[in-house]
Amino acid sequence: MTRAKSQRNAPETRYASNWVAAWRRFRRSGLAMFGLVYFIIILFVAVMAPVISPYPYDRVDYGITLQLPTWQHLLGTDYLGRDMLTRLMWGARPMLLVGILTGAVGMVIGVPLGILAGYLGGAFDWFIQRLVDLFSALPWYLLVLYLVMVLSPSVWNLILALSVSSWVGSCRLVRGLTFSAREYDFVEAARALGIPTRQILARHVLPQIAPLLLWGFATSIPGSVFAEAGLSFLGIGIRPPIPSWGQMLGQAGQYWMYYWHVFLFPSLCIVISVLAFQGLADGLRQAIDVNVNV
Amino acid sequence: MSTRLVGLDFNGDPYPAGCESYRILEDGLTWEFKLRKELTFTDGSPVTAQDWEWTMKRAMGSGYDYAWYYSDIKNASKVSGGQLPAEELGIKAVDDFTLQISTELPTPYLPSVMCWFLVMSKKAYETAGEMYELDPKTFNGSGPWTLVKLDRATGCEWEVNKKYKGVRTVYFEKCHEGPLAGGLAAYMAGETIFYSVGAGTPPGEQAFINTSPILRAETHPVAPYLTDYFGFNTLPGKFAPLDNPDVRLAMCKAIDKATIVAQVGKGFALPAWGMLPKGFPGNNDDVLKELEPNKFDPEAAKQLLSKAGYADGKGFPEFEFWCRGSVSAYAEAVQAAWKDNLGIKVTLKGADYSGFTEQAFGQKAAPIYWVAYQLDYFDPATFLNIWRDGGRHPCEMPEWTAQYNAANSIMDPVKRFEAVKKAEIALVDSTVFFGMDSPFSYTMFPCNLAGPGAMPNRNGFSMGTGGGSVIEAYQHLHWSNSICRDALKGK
Amino acid sequence: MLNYVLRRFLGILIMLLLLSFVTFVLSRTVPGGPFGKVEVPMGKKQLELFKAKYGLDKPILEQYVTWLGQAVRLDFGVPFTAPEMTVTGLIFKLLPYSALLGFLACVFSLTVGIILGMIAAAHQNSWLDNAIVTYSIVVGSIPAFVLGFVVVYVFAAKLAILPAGGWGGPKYLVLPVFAYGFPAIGGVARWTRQCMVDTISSDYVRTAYAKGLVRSQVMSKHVLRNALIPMVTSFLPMFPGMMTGSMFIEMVFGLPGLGKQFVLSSTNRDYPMVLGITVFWALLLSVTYFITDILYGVIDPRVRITQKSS
Amino acid sequence: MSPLLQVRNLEVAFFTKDGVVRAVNGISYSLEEGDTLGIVGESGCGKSVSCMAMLRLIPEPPGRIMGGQVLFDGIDLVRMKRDDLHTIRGGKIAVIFQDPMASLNPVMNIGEQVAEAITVNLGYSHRQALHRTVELLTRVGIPQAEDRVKDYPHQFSGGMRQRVMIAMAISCQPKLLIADEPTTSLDVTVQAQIVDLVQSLQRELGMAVIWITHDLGVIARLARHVNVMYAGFIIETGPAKDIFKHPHHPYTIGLLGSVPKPDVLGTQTLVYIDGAPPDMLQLAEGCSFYPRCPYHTEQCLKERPDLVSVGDNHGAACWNVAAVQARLAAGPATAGAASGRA
Repeated sequence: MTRAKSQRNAPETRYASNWVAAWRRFRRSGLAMFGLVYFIIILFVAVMAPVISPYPYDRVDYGITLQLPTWQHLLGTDYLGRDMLTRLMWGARPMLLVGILTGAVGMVIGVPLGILAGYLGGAFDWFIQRLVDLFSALPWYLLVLYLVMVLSPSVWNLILALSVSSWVGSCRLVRGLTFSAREYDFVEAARALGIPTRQILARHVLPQIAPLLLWGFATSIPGSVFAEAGLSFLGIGIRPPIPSWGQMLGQAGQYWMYYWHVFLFPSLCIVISVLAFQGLADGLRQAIDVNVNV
Repeated sequence: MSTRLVGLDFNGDPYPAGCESYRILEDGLTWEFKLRKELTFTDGSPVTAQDWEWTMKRAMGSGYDYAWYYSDIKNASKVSGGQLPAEELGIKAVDDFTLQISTELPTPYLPSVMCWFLVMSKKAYETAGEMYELDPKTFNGSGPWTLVKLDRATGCEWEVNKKYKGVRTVYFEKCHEGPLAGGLAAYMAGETIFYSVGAGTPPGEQAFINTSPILRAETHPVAPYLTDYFGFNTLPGKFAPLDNPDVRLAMCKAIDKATIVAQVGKGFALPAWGMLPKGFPGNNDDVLKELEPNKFDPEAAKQLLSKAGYADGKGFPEFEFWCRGSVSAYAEAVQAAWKDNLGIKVTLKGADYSGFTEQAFGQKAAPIYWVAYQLDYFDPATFLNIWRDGGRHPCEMPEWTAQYNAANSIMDPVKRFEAVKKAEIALVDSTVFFGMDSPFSYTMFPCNLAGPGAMPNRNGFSMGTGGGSVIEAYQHLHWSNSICRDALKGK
Repeated sequence: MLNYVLRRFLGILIMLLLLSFVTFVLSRTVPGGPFGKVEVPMGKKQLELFKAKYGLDKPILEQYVTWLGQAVRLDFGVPFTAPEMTVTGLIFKLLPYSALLGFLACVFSLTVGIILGMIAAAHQNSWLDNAIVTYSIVVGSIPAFVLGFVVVYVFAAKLAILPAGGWGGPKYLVLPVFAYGFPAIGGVARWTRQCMVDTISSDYVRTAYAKGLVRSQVMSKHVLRNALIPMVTSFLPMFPGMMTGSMFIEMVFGLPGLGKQFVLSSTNRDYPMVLGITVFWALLLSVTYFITDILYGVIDPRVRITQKSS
Repeated sequence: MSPLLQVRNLEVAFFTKDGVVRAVNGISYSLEEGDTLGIVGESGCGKSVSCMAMLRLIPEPPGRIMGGQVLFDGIDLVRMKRDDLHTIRGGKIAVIFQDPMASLNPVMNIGEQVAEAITVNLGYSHRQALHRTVELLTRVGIPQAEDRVKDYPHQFSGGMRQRVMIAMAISCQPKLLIADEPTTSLDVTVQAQIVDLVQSLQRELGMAVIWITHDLGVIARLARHVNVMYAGFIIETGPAKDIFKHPHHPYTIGLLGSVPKPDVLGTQTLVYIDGAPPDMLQLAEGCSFYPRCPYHTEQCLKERPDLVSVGDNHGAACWNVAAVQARLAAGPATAGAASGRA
């Protein structure tokens, strides 16, 4: 069949659907792909940690404390002789848990408030603004001290402590988006047709800003990973013997000058994870940008 | 900045500092201090017995957070407890230069206790108010230094008080207190005069110091005078089964103290078999070492636990293991030992200093707690007094307190030490606490630094060069012309 | 315009009120008290005397009302740990140290960041552009305390050319400023690049070229002036954010400053100090956001009109 | 006297991530002083890019001039370095853009923006330039010009802004004005005013004007000569009268056929050219219009047609010009590529 034929009836198939086009744009950024692949790997490692880790994470072996990487212990051992590789694998769990759940809790609280504030405006918006200012000015260190001293130390309390400030971010983002979404013609049209506000918000405004919420959620993850590492570093985060990267880093504080492995591997994990999530977020933003030219 | 009633010399023995001499009266309860007549405040007024008496009485009567330390003085706990007015306190100025302090029980170590008793100027307090010591204009101290500048950001500055006629010889003109750069590099560059090498110093740096002859020569051992330990809350019924001695004994025997201290302390800590660190007066390690709680025997521990009804840790409640400050590596090691040897699970909880003191000690809310105690004077009483009933620990041991008070008030030193050693044995056997380690370290100071503070004392420790929180550290030192440091700079 | 300003200040006042109440209650309910940092807890009677002296024995609400009464007259009381000074006195004593550190760090990260951003924008889609963008993402993902350790290890310990901490001449500031400013460079560079790229590809820049302007004239009079608006609105709040002190940097390098003072006050339960610093930080931040909005109006005429009407 | 502007085989391409877009594939035309040339074609056929490329106003990465010459007053603009073109832009060749809303600097008042062109090209002092600006603004029909000088672009309507653009363009009496679809984003009534304004200014200043548009009505009224472009090629060129009366290239026929005639409105179904615009990434070897051309033959597929003369200064790039004319003579209804659909 000559080229002419193929060219004649080829035009229709090339306009791919929205999501495939978004995927093609997402794929174009190398960092985004790295982020996606890394996320899948880390998720697998976190879930399968008990199975694939060479040693139990809390097995203490005094014979080999602070040993540099060897064949039995690929990444060496820490100051109590526990295997670093195992602890890093287990450390992925709190990182993911805190990273994702803090963002999720933040969204669950922040999104509805943000939409209502953005859409209704007036007194309600003014009140939400004051609430947002209040929460973002709260003394973070005192708050964490309080939560740790009063509540028993656990991952869930850590998430609670972090989401106190994370909802502010998503609320601000959503409020901004709703402000611009409110001006769109189809929203005005819906209002003109007398559709109740609740329905407009749910069926018109939310789907319109949903893609960008996804991006906002992805960008909040690096922030939460940092915070978890910071808290554990200050000694008020995840409780031993459950390992977390920030906690391992904190304890490495005394030995890092000469036992580089105790310091290097956890910080490497944190840096790579944050890099991956930021890449993921940027990729999402690129993919979404064309659909919703906000 | 101010003068102590009694000083401690570099061997840890008390010597008359603020006073000329002191003696015990016949009743065995009252001590008489003859004060130095020539001692004056910065404003030239003499330091009188009334000043000493007023200082103690004012303190004990008005929200003083160290009131417990002077509980040996007659009526001290009643005055600080508010049952008696300050007047009733066992301290009296007989005349301008004679001070009498009477105690509840015969207290042979009272002079050592008085090394923390610093005099304040009654006149300055009444004229310039409570904060007279914080302002250079109204500062009126009785020590060799006067305050020149107090700057909350960059530290404060002191100058030698020309009119000081006290016992302490001072070689420095000025002294600036403030944040300084740390690190071996700063020490070698001469920016800092002291550098301490301890458990935290990485082996690489230690190797570096050992290889350089000059640095090795400048390294001096510092006496271990602090004991890390964890204790159980044995109040009946509060945290059952911790009030059951068998359970506590099982938990003690499940811990291999020697190995843990060797590994975690990395050669900078000695196992603490009791409360008194090695080399401290009254230390009784050889006997305490053989006591049941200190003997590591996991099998016997398992049997004891199952005898108490918790075979393999089944049914044993999960207690919180509080640590003062951040979670310590020793606590993690103990947690691992209990899990491996007894199947008991504990969760570690780091609580900041002030919160820990109030909740763990004040409200006795901590089932198991990890804490340390540092000496205040060189006498066994400093470590053992805190175990008496009514102290900070969440436990009541009336019989032990009676036995200890009896032992502690024997005036004859030899007999007293024998009785106190028995009391410490009883304390360890009671498994109310489990001594873990006494960390010690080395302090480094340039070899051209000399003076009594730099010479090793009879136990071989140089007490005046850092770490001597009790003794007037950093004094009694002066530069001597020695060329050893130039070689270092040249290297 | 006045109505907009009034509404904004009312908002700030109410926020400060809410914030002070929450912090007040929070600091009182954290276990442990100003008397707590001792080996043995104080006896009951001594405790009562201590609390009475500092007015801590009254119910929380009453204490708050008395505190507020004084605070309104800008008297924030006396810090427990520095009784010879007032809270405001101590804050303003420590502020210059934090401000200097924060200011230098800000200047450092902004200059480097903006230069990188401009280079990336000028050579858009070139290898240089990608290198700078990837570098800034990587820099952004290094936590501050990790960087602090590495910087101290390399410069102070290994090369021993810079002091690891303490406060003295200018060379004491080099490492802290670097550790404090470095992470922010990534964000600054990426945002500058974004603003510049959006402006360069806009139609009015094409018109400027079409008018016969030379590249440098176009860059300075048209590109920069338009790119400045989004840059200023996001970079200006950086200054108060960083100049009010950083806990990590001041602790790691042992520098005096508000950040470290806040941590110490919290652990010492120095209530007046904790409240003073928190309110001070909140006030400073909200005033700066307000100034940024006003500045936004000055730079961008479109906003200025809407502000007059709203 | 040599023509004011001579374009010879101009080629422009864009190197994007998805491949090389060949926007302009060797076009040639010339323009006399004071003359008016119309360039017409679907969007994406390269009509704007060709003019913008002449003044190097396209972003250099990814865009690039692949070849050809552009002689203006004897100077070859392609040879010049991009940064030296500022001597030509504004002073000798001026441009009006399509979207007035975005073409003015939002943070600079319009007086300053117009005066800037004058000071840069004619070296006036700022005060003189402002004075000249007020004159210009009045000339282009902006009321109370003295007061409006300090206003900002967002305080003007679309039409008014386009007038400001025109004032800016003519401020230095350029020899050539390129109007890149200036009326497309304006409503009809304002369009007519803008067209009249440009026409009167052209006569007054003796400027040559290149009208780029897809609005055949504007071309019919203004242009003396017309180039019809498709997929980066000039497929038909000639005097406006001839093009409108005797279109030879099937695309031009289709184009003219799809213009609704007022007199037969309502009786005829609207006609349109079948198929989709060409994919600029894959340039066809033969004639790019092949897929949509009812007269295509085997030859059209393999060889690309050159411009064939079909009349006085009137050429069309098509192999079967004669066959097309024959079909046309037979009957208008079936002529051209336009095929009506029920």
